[in-house]
Amino acid sequence: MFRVELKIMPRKGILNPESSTVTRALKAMGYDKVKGLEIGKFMEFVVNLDDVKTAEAYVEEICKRLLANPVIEDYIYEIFPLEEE
Amino acid sequence: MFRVELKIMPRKGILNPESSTVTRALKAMGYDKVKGLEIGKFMEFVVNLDDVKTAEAYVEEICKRLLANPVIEDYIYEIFPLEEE
Amino acid sequence: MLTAELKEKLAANGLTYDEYQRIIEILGRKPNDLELALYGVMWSEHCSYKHSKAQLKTLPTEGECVLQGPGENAGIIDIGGGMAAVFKIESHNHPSAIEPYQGAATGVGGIVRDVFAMGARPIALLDSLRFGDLSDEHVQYLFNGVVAGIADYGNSLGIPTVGGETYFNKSYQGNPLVNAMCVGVMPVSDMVTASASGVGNPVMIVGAATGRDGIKGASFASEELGENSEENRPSVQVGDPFMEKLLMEACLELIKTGAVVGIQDMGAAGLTSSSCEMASRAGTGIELDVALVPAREEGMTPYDFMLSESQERMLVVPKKGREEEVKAIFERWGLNAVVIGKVTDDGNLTIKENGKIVAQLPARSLAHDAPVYHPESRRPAYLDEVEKFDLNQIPLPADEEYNEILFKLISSPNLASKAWIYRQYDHMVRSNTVVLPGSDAAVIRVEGTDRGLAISTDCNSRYCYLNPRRGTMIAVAEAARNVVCSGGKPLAITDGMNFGNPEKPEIFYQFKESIAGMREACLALNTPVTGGNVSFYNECSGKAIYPTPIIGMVGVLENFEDAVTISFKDEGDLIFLIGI
Amino acid sequence: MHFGIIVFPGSNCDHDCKYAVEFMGHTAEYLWHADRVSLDRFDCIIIPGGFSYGDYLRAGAIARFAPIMEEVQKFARKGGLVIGICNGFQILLEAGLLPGAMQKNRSLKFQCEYIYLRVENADTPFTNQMRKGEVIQLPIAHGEGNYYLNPEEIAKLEANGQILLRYATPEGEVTDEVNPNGSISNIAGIVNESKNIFGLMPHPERAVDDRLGNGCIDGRKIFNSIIAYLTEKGELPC
Ligand SMILES: Nc1ncnc2c1ncn2[C@@H]1O[C@H](COP(=O)(O)OP(=O)(O)O)[C@@H](O)[C@H]1O
Repeated sequence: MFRVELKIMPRKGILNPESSTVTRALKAMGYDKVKGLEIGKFMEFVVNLDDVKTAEAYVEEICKRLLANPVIEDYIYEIFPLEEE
Repeated sequence: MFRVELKIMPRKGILNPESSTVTRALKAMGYDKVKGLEIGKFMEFVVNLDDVKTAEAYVEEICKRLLANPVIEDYIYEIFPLEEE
Repeated sequence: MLTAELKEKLAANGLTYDEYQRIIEILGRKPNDLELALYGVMWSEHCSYKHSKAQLKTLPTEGECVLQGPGENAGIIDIGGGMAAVFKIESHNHPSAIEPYQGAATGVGGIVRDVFAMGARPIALLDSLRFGDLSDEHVQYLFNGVVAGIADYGNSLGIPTVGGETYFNKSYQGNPLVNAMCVGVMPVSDMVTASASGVGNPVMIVGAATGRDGIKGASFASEELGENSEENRPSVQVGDPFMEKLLMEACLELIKTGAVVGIQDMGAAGLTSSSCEMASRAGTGIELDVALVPAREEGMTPYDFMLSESQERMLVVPKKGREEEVKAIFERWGLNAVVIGKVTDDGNLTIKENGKIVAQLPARSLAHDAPVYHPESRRPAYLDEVEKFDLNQIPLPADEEYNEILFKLISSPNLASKAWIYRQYDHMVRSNTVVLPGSDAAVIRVEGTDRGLAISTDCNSRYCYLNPRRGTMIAVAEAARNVVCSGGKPLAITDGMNFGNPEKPEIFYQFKESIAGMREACLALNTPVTGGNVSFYNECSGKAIYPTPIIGMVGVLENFEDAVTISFKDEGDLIFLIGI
Repeated sequence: MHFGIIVFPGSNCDHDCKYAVEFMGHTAEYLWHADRVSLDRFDCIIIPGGFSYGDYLRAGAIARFAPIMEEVQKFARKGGLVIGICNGFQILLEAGLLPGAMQKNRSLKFQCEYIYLRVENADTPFTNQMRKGEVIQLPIAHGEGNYYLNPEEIAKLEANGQILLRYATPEGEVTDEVNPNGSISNIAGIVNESKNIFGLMPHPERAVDDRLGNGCIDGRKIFNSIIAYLTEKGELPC
């Protein structure tokens, strides 16, 4: 079993209206020390597989097929072995 | 200057519609090895402050006031010093 | 001489050697790289209509009600009571094939800008969709994404999406069609056009900052989709409906002040097409400095600025001296409004970077003097095959089979209820929707009057495949029937022509025949064509879609309370079958 | 009666609210989010639906910081009537003027349709022209109407009669099948403890003119309640 932490962020150069709107809102509230805000998604889950290689391929596949949209998003993940209880 | 990585996750025990829908979708596609999927937000930004204590207080404040909604979300962040160029 | 280097350059810009020669003739010199790129996009099929122009000219575009025919951002008709309706349909097929959500969303954004650029408040959206076989996983992905993209963009703008149509057929498997139609209304006196008249008037860019989004999207739209289209895509345009809502409100407010001479949305080929078209229409020139354009990214070149397809931007030519008024309105809505140049009398599009000229071309040659082609047309062989088909050869089902057949029919996605789609669209916002989706034509009240508009989009592309001319006539007739059945008097149409590669004689035959059918039907029904859109190269791995000429028709009801819905009303009511 | 309707960047039912108020024979005026003006001259404030700030981050999260919201708080503290519809409800939640939070619909899709609601408390300024247990029909149009509040606080709301509307069948049964968005306990509308701030997801302003849509006019009952309450009180709230 492995625990996976997955970050999905908008690709560099692609418009991220959420980030720019939140940045403007922060500024309007007086928080002008925040720069370069990027907003994306974070996912955590467990994959029930025994072997790290297989787990990696599995995660890669579900990222590509469902979780991330490679046309406009980049993703990066870390895989941690999990003690069986 | 500090770089901040902020994770905003649905609170434990609260049914998160995104997490459950994506879990179902994965299962329907035959990916039944994924367990306990939780979907939240990831934010990255720089705070232009000199002192780590001040930066922490600053991040804490914008999380509380705007970035997270404590009724349904928990947040956790890491602060990394950033080399000035 | 066609050196290898030149050949590569021309290919990269989608230009032929003949077209290159013609450019040299126009300029009296060789174009530099930027200039060549500008011709490349402006003379692309998507911007120039070089393969369709001659045919489109044969359509009836005049009539009692027509206030503005083809050639502007959108067509305008008189709907009585001092009011005008502005409407147009536009395709976003290629972007939607690559990124369904953003492709469809930005398609809605573009057509909405076209309508409010004429001074009208958009009051209704319709979407005409075509996908492959719905049991296919990728088709489901496209379908879900497209509907969600239209929903999120239209809903956020607060414009009701009140109708449309949806068909599934294998011919659209790798090449879905996403056509969006927008209708707006305004007092006739509020009309503005997209021309840059008045030498010395400032030229302003308003709305979003410019990034490297969708650079060369226009040329991309003029290519067939292939196996590796996903790799070759230009950086995808992402829509920001929030920005567009603000832009719409600010532009409508601005137009009311009377400070505007001309305004145009930045769609395909962005700053290039808007500036040269506005100048060309007015017979003037425009001079602008790209260094003044608000940029979203660092290090952008004049090429990037001129070809960017960043969304939610408009080019505005206000009266000289009223720049501050423009800025004040946009500032209140939190938007950019920046003077980037001025109207000149030399007929040129002059592009500067920090004061230094980097390109200078006759505006008219870019916008309106692209080559016109008369492609070869040949009757496709398949037509002989399908025409041999004899309906009488189909055996009648046995008595006990009828139920099963009925179930099969009503469970087909083409006949099933489309509520799953339109439930995702806010079809009531603005409190004018008289007839909700799910009926024949949608009916929208023209606020402040008793009038209503009945609007429908229609096309049965299977008919058009079997007989392009007759199929298109049927599409016009179906739209008219839907409008009439809802209580409206058909007034005019906009057309969304979706076809394969026009350089193939069989495809061009379909196109030509379809136009001929539309002409005939529109003349017969007295519903002139006020504008439209042509989308060619809808092919995937060499196979073309069914010819799909979508008809968007607008009709008027003197009193919106006379609108009729499709449901049976009361027990005991008589049922008639009329027609032949 | 004179209604104030707040306009945020991205509001889009401001227009519908004005139309409904005027249709009901009263007057309304738009109020710009960035202005800090006293609301004392209004009888009721409407926070309309739409997509303020594009619904970016969370629906209503950014709008709550608008300068006019301080005035809304002052107005409400003095007992003034405030009604937040759809995005307006979301803003009231984010501002802490009402308890709880909104999540995305469990379908993860925007939903626009007519639904039925059961009136849970008819003894408030917003529901006094209806009967407890009465079923009314209104349209919804939202993507984030999945209301959440922890069970203890839900119990408190219930005990205080703060739950005004629940999604129900046409017969008035509260079932999961007719819950359009996954809202906890089928909640569609709630009031604050002093019962002068009302938030609801359905759109009463889209159901006043019988010539539109399916002809439903149950939205009038909510406006009539507000008007009856204000008339009876016989004085301006402040
Ligand atoms: N993509 C769509 N968007 C909005 N409404 C749609 C869409 N597709 C279908 N509809 C609506 O569903 C109803 C039935 O559509 P359809 O089955 O295509 O109609 P028709 O009976 O004209 O063949 C119509 O009222 C139409 O407006």
